[in-house]
Amino acid sequence: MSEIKHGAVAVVGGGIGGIQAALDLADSGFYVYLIEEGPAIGGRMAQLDKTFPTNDCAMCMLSPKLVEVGRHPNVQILTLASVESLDGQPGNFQITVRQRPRYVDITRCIACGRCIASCVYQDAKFPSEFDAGLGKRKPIYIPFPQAVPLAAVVDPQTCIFFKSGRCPQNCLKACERQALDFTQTEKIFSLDVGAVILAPGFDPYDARLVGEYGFGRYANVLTGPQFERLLSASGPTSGKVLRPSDGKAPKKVAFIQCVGSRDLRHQSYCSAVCCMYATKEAIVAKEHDHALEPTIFYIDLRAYGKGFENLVRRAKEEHGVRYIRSMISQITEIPETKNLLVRYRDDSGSLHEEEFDLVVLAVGMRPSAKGQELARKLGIELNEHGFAKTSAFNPVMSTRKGVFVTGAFTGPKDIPETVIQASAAAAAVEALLAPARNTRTQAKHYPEELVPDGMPRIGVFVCHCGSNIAGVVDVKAVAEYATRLPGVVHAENVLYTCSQDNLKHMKEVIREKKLNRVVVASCTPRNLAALFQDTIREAGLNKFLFEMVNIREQCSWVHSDQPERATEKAKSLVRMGVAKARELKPLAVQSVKVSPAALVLGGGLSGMVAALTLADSGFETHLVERSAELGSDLKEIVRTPEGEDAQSLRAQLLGAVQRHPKIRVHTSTTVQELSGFVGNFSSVLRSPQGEERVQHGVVIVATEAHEHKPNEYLYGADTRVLTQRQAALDLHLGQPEAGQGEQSRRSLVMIQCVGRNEKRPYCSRICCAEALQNALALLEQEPDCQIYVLYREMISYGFLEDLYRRARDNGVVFIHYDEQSPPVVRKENDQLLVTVRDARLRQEVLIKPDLIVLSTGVVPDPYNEELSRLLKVPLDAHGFFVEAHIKLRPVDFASHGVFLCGGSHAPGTIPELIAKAQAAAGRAAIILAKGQLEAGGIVASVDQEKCTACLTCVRECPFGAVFINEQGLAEIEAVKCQGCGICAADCPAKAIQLGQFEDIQELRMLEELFHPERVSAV
Amino acid sequence: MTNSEPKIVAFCCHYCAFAAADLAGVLRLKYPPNVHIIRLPCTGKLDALYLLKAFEAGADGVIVAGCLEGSCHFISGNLRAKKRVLAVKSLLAKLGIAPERLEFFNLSSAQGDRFAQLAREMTERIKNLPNPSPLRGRGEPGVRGSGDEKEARL
Amino acid sequence: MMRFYPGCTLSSSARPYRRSLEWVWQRLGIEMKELPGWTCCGATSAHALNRDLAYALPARNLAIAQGLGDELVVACSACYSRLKIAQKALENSRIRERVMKTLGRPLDGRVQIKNILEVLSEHAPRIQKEKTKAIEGLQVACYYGCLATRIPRVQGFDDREHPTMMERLVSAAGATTLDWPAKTSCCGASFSVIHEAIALKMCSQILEMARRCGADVLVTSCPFCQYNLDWAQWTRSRTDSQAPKIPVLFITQLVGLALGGSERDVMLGSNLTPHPCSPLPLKGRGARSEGNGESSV
Amino acid sequence: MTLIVQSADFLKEIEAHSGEMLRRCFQCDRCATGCPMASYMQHTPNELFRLIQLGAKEAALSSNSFWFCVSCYTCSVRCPNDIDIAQVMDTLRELSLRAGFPPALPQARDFHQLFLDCVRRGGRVSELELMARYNLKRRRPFARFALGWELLRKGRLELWPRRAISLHELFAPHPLLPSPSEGRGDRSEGGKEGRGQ
Ligand SMILES: Cc1cc2nc3c(=O)[nH]c(=O)nc-3n(C[C@H](O)[C@H](O)[C@H](O)COP(=O)(O)OP(=O)(O)OC[C@H]3O[C@@H](n4cnc5c(N)ncnc54)[C@H](O)[C@@H]3O)c2cc1C
Ligand SMILES: Cc1cc2nc3c(=O)[nH]c(=O)nc-3n(C[C@H](O)[C@H](O)[C@H](O)COP(=O)(O)OP(=O)(O)OC[C@H]3O[C@@H](n4cnc5c(N)ncnc54)[C@H](O)[C@@H]3O)c2cc1C
Ligand code: SF4
Ligand code: SF4
Ligand code: SF4
Ligand code: SF4
Ligand code: SF4
Ligand code: SF4
Ligand code: SF4
Ligand code: SF4
Repeated sequence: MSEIKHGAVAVVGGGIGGIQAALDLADSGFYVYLIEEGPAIGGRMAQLDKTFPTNDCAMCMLSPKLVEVGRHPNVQILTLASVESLDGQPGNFQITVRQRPRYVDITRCIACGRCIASCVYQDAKFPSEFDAGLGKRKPIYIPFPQAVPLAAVVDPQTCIFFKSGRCPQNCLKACERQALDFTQTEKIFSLDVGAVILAPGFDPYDARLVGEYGFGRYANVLTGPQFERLLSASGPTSGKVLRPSDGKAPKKVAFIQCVGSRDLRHQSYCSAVCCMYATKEAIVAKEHDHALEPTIFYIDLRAYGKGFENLVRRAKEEHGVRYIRSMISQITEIPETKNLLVRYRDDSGSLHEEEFDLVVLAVGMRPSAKGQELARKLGIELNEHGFAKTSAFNPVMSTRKGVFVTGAFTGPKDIPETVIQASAAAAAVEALLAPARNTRTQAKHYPEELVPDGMPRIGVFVCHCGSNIAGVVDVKAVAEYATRLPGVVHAENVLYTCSQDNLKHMKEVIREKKLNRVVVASCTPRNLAALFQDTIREAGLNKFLFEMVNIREQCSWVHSDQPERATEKAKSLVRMGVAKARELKPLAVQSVKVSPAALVLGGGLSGMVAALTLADSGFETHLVERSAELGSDLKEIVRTPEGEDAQSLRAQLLGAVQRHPKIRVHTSTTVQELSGFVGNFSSVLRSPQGEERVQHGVVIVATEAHEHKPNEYLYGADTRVLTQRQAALDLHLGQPEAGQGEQSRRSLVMIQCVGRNEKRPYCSRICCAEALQNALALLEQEPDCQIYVLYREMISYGFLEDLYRRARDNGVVFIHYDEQSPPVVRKENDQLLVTVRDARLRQEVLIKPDLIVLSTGVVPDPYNEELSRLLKVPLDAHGFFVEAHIKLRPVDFASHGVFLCGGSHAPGTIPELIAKAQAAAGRAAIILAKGQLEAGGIVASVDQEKCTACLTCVRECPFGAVFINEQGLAEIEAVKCQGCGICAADCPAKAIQLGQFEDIQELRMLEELFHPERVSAV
Repeated sequence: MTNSEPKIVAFCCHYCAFAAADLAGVLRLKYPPNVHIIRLPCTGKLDALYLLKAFEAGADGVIVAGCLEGSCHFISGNLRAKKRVLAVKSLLAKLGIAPERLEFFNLSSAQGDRFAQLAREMTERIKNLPNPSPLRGRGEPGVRGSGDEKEARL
Repeated sequence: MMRFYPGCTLSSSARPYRRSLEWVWQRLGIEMKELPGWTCCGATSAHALNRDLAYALPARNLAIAQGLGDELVVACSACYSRLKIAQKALENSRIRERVMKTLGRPLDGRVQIKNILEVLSEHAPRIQKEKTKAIEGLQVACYYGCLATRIPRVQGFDDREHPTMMERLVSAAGATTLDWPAKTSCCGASFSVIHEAIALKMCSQILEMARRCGADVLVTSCPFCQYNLDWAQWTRSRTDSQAPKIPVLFITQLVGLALGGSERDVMLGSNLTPHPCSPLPLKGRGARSEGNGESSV
Repeated sequence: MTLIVQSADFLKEIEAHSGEMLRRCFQCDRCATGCPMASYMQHTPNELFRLIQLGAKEAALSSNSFWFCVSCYTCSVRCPNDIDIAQVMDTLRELSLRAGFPPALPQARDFHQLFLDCVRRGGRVSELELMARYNLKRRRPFARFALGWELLRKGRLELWPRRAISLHELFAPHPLLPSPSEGRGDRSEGGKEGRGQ
């Protein structure tokens, strides 16, 4: 084995997948190079408006992550960069990177946009990549307002200077920061890394290739990604849905599904996200404009994930979205109106021709072209569809050792699954590079903090931002005004406050003038507050003795037409900031030591994978299993949908778990008691041998879900009616249920969605795949068996579509039935009879099967309720555990330090559950790897004198951070507190204050806003 | 200095409304300078008291702006804030202050245009109300004093 | 040398096609010889009744062609489609064996079946260079019909859903082309005898769409399409004299005119319907009403 | 009426004859929504396929659908499962006739038979002859007379087809095709008939 040398990792691709992997790694002691092909990170998610299934704003979720990764001390972002080659061994790779010139120095650019405004192209002329070609940009542009890195970029393909060399280069002259540099050249360099994660994502399928829909020829035919931009408030129409042909608001909008997917002429697999994104887009469009009438044309509606069914139901019931199960053969443009004529067949079988104002093509995902090129260069294999090849048991491992893959590059998937895979890949890297942890990260050392005593001595820095602020606001007057404010001992104007030389200057001023508070009046604190806080920390001040006033985004940029009033407002804002600064207090951040062990609840597939991942990363793990043996559920599963043998997986896992020196297996054990908080949990485990107390820093819940046992369709009354799982076992063991002779398997009916009803409306995700698998396995044994599958929707998302096709090719007949008219099973003279209304044929069909197999779906373990109480983690209406954030924290619970995976989170196939278990382990490992946690800062605290123990705060805290202490009064666990301030606002006794947002600080700002007289009074 | 221009304070949550205000700036959208933003970690931090204090101190209008429903970074802070705003609105009516002076908005961080729009609308709305806020000016002597004094007054 | 497979219609209902085609070839100096002993491709009828015959009839022609140079040029879309389909089917060894047995000849699958449009397109630069102003300003709707581009599993000579070869040719010849949505719609040719009403309806939809898009003239490279559309207009005009009439020309007629051919050279007078707007007098746009393309009658 | 599901034999027969895997159809409707003739059809192509999959031989073979198919291949090139649907339509037509189901459009059958007879005897088709024989067969000898006249006038009908090449060898004995033996008999007669008109 080669030596593990490098504690650095290259993450290639800066989409949500790459970002998540980078953050997880950087947070757990590895240095990360985040290599992105484009000019900014964010990937496709940055272009989305809302995200299903919760329909919350994509940018609201993504932007904090962008900022976080952008300023993470252990992440270096390399944009406009691609990988040339990879040499060496796992643990000791040299990766060669080619970085194209940006022609803008990102350390100087402040994204003011002056260069863009002054470019010789007066109008934006070139299709904007970010707006999916709907909007336009100039040769010099800022990729999008929230871009990281936030800086301009020159596109040499369209810039006149590069095309002809004859451009006056107005941009260059306009830049006050001298940030433009047209002499930059391409750089090629090599980096030492221990491992590589590839996350190059996907490309939307090129709708032009589906000629019958006229995309590119018909103005009002758009793609899903384009429509997404049309819906986005930051998009080309500022979020108004308007037709490209005439800028009018469309009324009837048709969505056509599966464009380029599930189609042997294009891509045979299902793109897995488009049913839901169309549903989302239809709802959002409808929310924008109630007059809109969206119609979705589809084959199968694949609403298989957590919360998907609910979204579809809302679309139908609350928003009146019309769903029509009929695919469109072609679109005809009406020459006069540019409306689009669409022909479909309704449920009654009649054909209709209908005009639509706009058509949205739900294009699928294809493997990204750049990603494929990358794969070639790195010598990793692709699967038959051109996505990265992985194995079912190692869903994030490529075919080259030390190179991991994640996100949409491994197959079509949505954001939660991308995030899960990203964390899983990070976990796998951690396990590989565990010995090199913390060898490449930089711990920064700060001087001893001065304790501010006596009167406030405030320094105010008023920024010009070149002319960005100074061009509108009279910054000199503002600074002069600041000198007269109480507590201010220093005020000055700075050309660029964020520039390196000024930061140095600022530190000097702090020392010279003995400042004990600093106010910067410049741009938004969302981007630079952390930088300034770090600076004052370097000068020996507590970083919370800082206040930032935004006189750019909130003043000069929005009031440029009223410079005088803008100046007045700037003064007010500075006055308020200074008032708050006077009341600022240093906030302590303590370190809390972490118990470097993990507790994993549930010794099934997920639990074992999670335990192994943690143990491989070097952490002691307690694996607690309620039953007498590990992996009992897995015993009953024959194969993964990919056809891999589940039993050999079980054997492998069992062996590895039992052998691993860092894993302690506790079978026949339950958790009796659990106390403490992130980093320091203490649990009592009870087993027949007695009770044992263990200390651990994290908890992973990896409990199960069961196959639902039905009471309909003669189940239990006739031995020829089985569940899928029983059928699989029979097939596997070759011993048909009692009463089943060989010859009696001539004809078989499978009924899908059994027991799925009002009370249990969700799709169980795996039963369709199970049915396909079982059908194929049976046909292998008995090729003459005639199998009929009665289904509502075939849920063969992603590559499972191939399985569906294979089943049809082998003669399985699939009959769609309506939810309202489910099949009927009866018995006549011992002959089983199934009648079902074939919804496509609109005719009753009678089948006389020898065997009936029911797909009954998955229900969570009732024991989850007890766990939920014990761990204080929530369950949803159906009894599944609820994650902290469905999109961005899919394997975290809201309570810190507790993670989840396994079937009791949501049903999934074996590879999906493996990734989820690895991800949970990876997330947990971040905490363990830190060794200690920071607690404090902007957190709430209870004034015990005032507390009346009314429990309001305990009830209201969304993060379970408040507890009642031994004195019977409320106390807040600083490690758990997220600093939202809800408790403080709700406390009737006003006993709670939130650091940095104390009532006195807020009220002072209010007072100062309305009473400027106070200034002169002092 | 003339004081005919109404003064409006906007309490914005860090993750959505404040970010939307930033975006309005980036997009150079114009709105009247009457609106002054105070940043909160979450609108859930908004104490009903702040609203009353704002009016007492002389605010002509108050905007509270949080994330879209269901998208609150802190899960439910915006819902709580909305409740408080509604409660204060009815209290204002009793105090003889037009409840229209106070409004709650939900917006996402991507809705820069909506922020500018609502800033314009509120300013317009307040300007159309008869005279400045009835409390404006009256509260002054008290405000001059310490915060505690005021607490006693309310 | 290229061999030419004219198909049955070119000697009767599509005579103008043959005439204009030969004129254009001569004008451009294209050398082409008729495939000796060619026989019918079976058209719709063979595959309607008998699978094997549907392969055997085209295969016979392919068998002749394979000894005589590699390229077989086909003018008629139906023949082109049948020949291509058969050739594809003959890749299946079982079918090939069966067909070879009936034919009593070997088949090597080598023949390159070319559509007339491909051959003409190769000469587009010359057409552009040598064109007159004869058809300048004419708004032309190019109509491909269904068979020319829609051959299952066979990559035809152009994009299946949005072919543009004819447009490029017409532009080279100096006229203006339109983007219109019915260019590959089916005209129902195989029904024009057996179910006139349906065929009429299908043709009317196409003609109507061309009219709405502002076409002065419709050109096609398929004898069935030309005949059918022409027939449909003629039939309609017998009951409704107001019905709009758009000349339906063979592509070679239009190219011939552009290259300086006379109406006679391209048999322009062969249209069934006397149109008030034969393309020729259209040169000076305003003259539309004067036109009476029936001069040769 | 309840359809009692039958074995897959019929499906296999259709698949064997057409060479198309229609079992693969997942009922997406593209064939139905693109077919210009669908509104005349009792069953859209995919409905037919479903009947075939369920073994409903009678229902499938007695449908009018394949008689209304104009072989435009729209369905075939749009099918996401790569089924050459038009080819299946041909198969159904052929097998339906062979099984003795009355054709929904008898004139279509007549036309095709006459057409092929022309081909068999002369190697090529004379439109004039074909139309004449068709009119006779349909017992409306003067149908389309005006059209014929017009065509003739415009030089678009060939009075004297050039050469005849007999293609008897290609016409294997088949119930639907004019057989070589009967054909030999009426060859000259047919020719005369054609010219005589
Ligand atoms: C229209 C549409 C709507 C959607 N809506 C939703 C939704 O509502 N909810 C949801 O969960 N999912 C949705 N999705 C899916 C979602 O976009 C993906 O799951 C997600 O973007 C995948 O993230 P990723 O990081 O794997 O890839 P990407 O987002 O594609 O990011 C890949 C990144 O890698 C970079 N890159 C590519 N190649 C290279 C290379 N060779 N070198 C360096 N960098 C490279 C790219 O520039 C890009 O920045 C939607 C998808 C579409 C098409
Ligand atoms: C009916 C059905 C059929 C499936 N078929 C397939 C298939 O064919 N192919 C496929 O890829 N996937 C299939 N799956 C999905 C999934 O891959 C398997 O169910 C897989 O075994 C789930 O693993 P798990 O770790 O999540 O849960 P399990 O393997 O069930 O493990 C959970 C473990 O936790 C223990 N436990 C529960 N509560 C506690 C507690 N409080 N304390 C301690 N221990 C506890 C349980 O005893 C159990 O051993 C199927 C799932 C179901 C329900
Ligand atoms: S060099 Fe000229 S074209 Fe290029 S970005 Fe600058 S001004 Fe625009
Ligand atoms: S003008 Fe200079 S600082 Fe401003 S965006 Fe352009 S490059 Fe950046
Ligand atoms: S079925 Fe699959 S490919 Fe088709 S739209 Fe739905 S998710 Fe996309
Ligand atoms: S700190 Fe000043 S110079 Fe830097 S970006 Fe902000 S406003 Fe501009
Ligand atoms: S059978 Fe299962 S996977 Fe298929 S649709 Fe029903 S619940 Fe979903
Ligand atoms: S500030 Fe928020 S997270 Fe912290 S204790 Fe209060 S309610 Fe809980
Ligand atoms: S287009 Fe193909 S897959 Fe779709 S319904 Fe028709 S035959 Fe079936
Ligand atoms: S080939 Fe026949 S079935 Fe297919 S679309 Fe054309 S007319 Fe309809």
